[in-house]
Amino acid sequence: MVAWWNSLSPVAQAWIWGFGKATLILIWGLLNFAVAMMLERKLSAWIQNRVGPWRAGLHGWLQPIPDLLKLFLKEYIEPRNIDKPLFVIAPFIGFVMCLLIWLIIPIGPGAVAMNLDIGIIFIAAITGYDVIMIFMSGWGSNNKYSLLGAMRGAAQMISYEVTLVMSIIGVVMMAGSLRLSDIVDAQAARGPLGWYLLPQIIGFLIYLIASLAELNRAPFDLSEAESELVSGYHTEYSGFRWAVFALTEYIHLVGWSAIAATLFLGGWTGPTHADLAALVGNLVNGFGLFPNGAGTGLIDWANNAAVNMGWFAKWIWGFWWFAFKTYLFVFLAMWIRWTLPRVRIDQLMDLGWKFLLPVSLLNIFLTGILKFVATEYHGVPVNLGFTTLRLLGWWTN
Amino acid sequence: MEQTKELLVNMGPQHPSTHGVLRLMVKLDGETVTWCQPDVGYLHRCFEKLCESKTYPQVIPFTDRTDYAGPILHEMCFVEAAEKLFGEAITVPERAQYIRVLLAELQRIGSHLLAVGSMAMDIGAVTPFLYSWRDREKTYSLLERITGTRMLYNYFRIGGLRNDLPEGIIGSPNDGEDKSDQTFWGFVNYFDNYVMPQWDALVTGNRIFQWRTMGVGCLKSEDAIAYGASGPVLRGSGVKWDLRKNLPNSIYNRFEFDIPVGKENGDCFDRWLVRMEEMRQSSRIIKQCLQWLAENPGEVMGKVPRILKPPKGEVYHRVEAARGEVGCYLVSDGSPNPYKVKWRSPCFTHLQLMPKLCPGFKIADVVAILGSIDIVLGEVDR
Amino acid sequence: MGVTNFFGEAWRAGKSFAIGLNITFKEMVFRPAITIFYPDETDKVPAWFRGIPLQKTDLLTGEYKCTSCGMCVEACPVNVITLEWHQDPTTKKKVADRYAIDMSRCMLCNYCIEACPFDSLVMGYDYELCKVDPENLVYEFEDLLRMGLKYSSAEQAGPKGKKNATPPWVFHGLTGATEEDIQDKNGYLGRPPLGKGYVPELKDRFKKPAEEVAQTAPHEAKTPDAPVVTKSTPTQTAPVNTNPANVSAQAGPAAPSPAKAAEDKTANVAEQKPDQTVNTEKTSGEEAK
Amino acid sequence: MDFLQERFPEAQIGALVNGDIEILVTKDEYLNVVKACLEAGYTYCSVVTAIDWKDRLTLIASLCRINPAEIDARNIHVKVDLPRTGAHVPSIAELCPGANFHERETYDMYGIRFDGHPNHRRILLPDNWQGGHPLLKDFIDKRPKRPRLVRHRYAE
Repeated sequence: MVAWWNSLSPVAQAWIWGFGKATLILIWGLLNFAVAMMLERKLSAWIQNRVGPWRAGLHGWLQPIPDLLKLFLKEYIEPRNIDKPLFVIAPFIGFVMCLLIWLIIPIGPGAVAMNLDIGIIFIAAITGYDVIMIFMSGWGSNNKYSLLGAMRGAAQMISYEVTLVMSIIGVVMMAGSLRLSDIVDAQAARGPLGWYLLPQIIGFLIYLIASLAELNRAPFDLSEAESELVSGYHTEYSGFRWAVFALTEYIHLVGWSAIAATLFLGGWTGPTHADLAALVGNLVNGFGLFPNGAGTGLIDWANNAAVNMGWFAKWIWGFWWFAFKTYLFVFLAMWIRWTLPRVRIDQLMDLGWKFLLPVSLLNIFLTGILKFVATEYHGVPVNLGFTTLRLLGWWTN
Repeated sequence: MEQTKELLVNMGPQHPSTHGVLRLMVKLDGETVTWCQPDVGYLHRCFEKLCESKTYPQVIPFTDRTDYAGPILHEMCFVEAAEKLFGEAITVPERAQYIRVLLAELQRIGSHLLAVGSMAMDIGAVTPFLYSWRDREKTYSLLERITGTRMLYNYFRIGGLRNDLPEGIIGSPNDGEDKSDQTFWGFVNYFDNYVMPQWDALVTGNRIFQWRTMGVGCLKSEDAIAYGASGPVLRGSGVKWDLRKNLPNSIYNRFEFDIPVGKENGDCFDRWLVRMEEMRQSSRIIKQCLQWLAENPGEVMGKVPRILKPPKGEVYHRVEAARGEVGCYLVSDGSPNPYKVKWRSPCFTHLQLMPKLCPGFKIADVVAILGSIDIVLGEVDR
Repeated sequence: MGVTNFFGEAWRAGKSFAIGLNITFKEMVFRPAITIFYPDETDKVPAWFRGIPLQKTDLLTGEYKCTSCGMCVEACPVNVITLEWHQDPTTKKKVADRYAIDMSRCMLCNYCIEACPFDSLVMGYDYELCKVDPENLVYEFEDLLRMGLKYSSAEQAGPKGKKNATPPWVFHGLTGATEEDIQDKNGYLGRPPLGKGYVPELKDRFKKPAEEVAQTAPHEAKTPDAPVVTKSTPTQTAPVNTNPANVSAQAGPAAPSPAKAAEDKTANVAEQKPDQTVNTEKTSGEEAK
Repeated sequence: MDFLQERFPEAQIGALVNGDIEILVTKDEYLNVVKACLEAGYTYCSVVTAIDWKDRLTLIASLCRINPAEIDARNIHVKVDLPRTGAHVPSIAELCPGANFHERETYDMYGIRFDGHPNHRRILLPDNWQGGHPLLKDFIDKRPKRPRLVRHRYAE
């Protein structure tokens, strides 16, 4: 196998490898769609004292399969006087773009499809295509509601992209790299308290708000506000074209959550079974108060395991922590969606330009100042202010 | 030459938040509404003509179908108007009056829950809407136990009520949430201790909700009076006017309750707060009714002739329904059929406010305003 | 939103969102779902529930209570009750040719039940009244009787046949009739109406011996042949009931054969004649008050 | 009511069964009476409707005074007798915007025209309705009736 692989030309290797990765990403995206959609429906049901889908599979958890089948079989309804090329292409542009996000996200140690050194810029770049998707579908539908939704969507996404990138810059400054795997490594070196969640709490909150707006999710789902514009930019879509919009929405949601987990929660890093065993050993030992054979043995075993851990176990743990953190954010987004009302378009713009953008700029300044302080006065005797900094993870040693 | 044109959008008749088949023609300059005109009549079934060919009792089920979200109050209006026509000939037993008030106030709670829930959903919060339906179902369960139907009761009769309250529906004052769909006390306690605090924290206190409703759809009090607004819309504009106090029908003058009012230039949030407070006051009236009813058993149907033939005369009877002043102009020519029935519906009158309230606000505010004046299309179109 | 208000507003908003999120989280975790799995389980209806109006049978005599007086037709606000009758030439009493309720228009207002002076109508508990074919929403007398068997009782009318002391809308309780009893096994659907002597086919447990009938109803002015009526009519109508003629495709297996049906009808009428007179004498006693 | 009695001595003033005041005026005085009521504080228009007495129409404009201190507040019903066909009266929708829809409905149902109404169209019935004015007593509904349901099996 290895010999066969090595016998191939580098071009063929790149093609096969790329094709394999693309397939994996597609499958992973669809899987995420199914899970996220079910989670949304079940979470909304639980919040609203309902049970949600109940018939397909155990307690209805296989509902996405009949749903997708149904949407495949449904009729494509096309209104008269639509701009057909735009109308047909629009959903698929978004679908491709939401899958592209997964290219650069490290889902395990070294497990990243394309380790781009401009990772975050790449994300910001492909997000721009979502605006195009929304505007194409809204304009192509020949519907006033769609047009209004498209206008809103374009305005909203363009303004929040700025804020989004600004909120990430703090993280970039701290990690010193745009590459996502570098950011994860930097966080791994700092330990859980040093994950950028706490040092960059302002940036994190702004990222949270701005990514909700970027994803068109409540309370910022203005471009598909179902109580004002019937369904916004995808009012006229039906059948599988509509399903592609739904796919886009949920894959996007998971993608942005994955970015959030990578940037602020340390990505795939997290305690492994060795760390857990060491913790149990320490507990048995009473943290050195009454050392005994069992505890020490466990700690020894843990140290051994940590050193000898194979790449597969590392990947499993990395993937588990990555998925866990990602879905933490997915849960948060859904929880917010089913709690808060929708804002109005002028309030959305006010919030974006007049509040979030200044605060994110302030965050950049603050980060710069603190970083300067932390490097300049390195090794100065500790006083109260520096203790706070250290607690917040600014001071790594 | 290029020029900008206003966008004419037809909201409705099939639109998610027009509460039925209302058509709102809206002209938009960008997102801002410059002109708004409602178009009604999609649900028109000529209720008033129909009543002229029915006998007096036969009209009562049709009055249910006007405001299907608060039918008891409309039954009350018609039944009391007919009793007014009879004058001294028909006396309603006291217990029947108390049960009428009890059901009317329960219905007001249910109707207001629908109103606030759908307004929250218009503003984009779906979960409060489902909570409102969860709690409203409990009022329906209670009414179903009394009247036999969940929605269109046909329970009031000219001269009394069809039947007395069933056994054990009043409950004891200690009943909690587990009995909230079985006993009145259970419901009232659940409502006061759980539902209202939840609404206050989840929606009323929410800043996004306040941003969306404060300063939106402002209505001056003199405008409210001139435009014929009534009910929570009028009180939301700061006019302390409630027909239960100012023209007490039934036995409303025996109860202690307050009339909540909004500020002078009332916005959607004021109307919201008025509805919230009115629900609390309704629960207060229900408690007073329950105390009286538990102690005083008796007849619920007065003596009425078999064929109801009121003497010649005209009457205009007004009742404070959930959505405002319901009026019934009833003309009798001495025959068993009413000569004329005119149904003055509050929602129909409130729709006149839409061209006044909407211009200058965003299209998203149109649905908020519509939610805050709380229309039921069955009543608008009759 | 001035600068002074800048962070204050953010703080207030954040606080209110946290409160809201707390509430939804508590609802999600601590409160069970209130869903009723509808087709599998149905919500319980209260005792006075108003479903479809049905005709009751007096289980003591086994005869239906309706006298085709027409009060329900007058009371109905939406004219859904069809009552066609003719006068019996010998007894001068009304005999129903057809009694049907068009459930596509009925608004379940309960007025027919209140108007009925003989306590013959009852509001059943059935509320799933959808039919694929709207024609099937017309419930003929036999359907109403069949479905009303569940709500019929073995109580007698009061002295002189006046209506019961309990108001008609007070529910009399379910009998032991099961779903099996009220099924349309005999093909009543679409059958021409039967005369006053008609007795639905009762299960044995609803029947009472003739002596018991005489004992429990001493006040009723019965002719000596009254027990004969009760006993003979089931045997008489039995061939009619089991006859599959005129049975719909939905209700029974056989295709309609008009000739047979006509023959059957004439035979039925001819046979019923003598009994009918006896029977109407009894009802005349009731109506005389 | 005193102020009406003083200003319009010819008008017939009576009371409804429940104590509301009714005042029957001529068509020419209608607007003046309404203005007098508005000046006296009766600015709230409850309802505008009409009654078809088979020989004449009676237009009713029902006005009310919103005074929070007042208990047992009574309406004033201003009534005008009008011919059954071609009736027209001045509109009060400009004075009292709350009468706007009610006047449109009265036109819709009884065919009374309101001169000077800002938006004089049908309201409940379709704009292209040709069938007449439904609440007139001699109105005949020419639309096809819904047939009664009959079971065909039964007919066999």
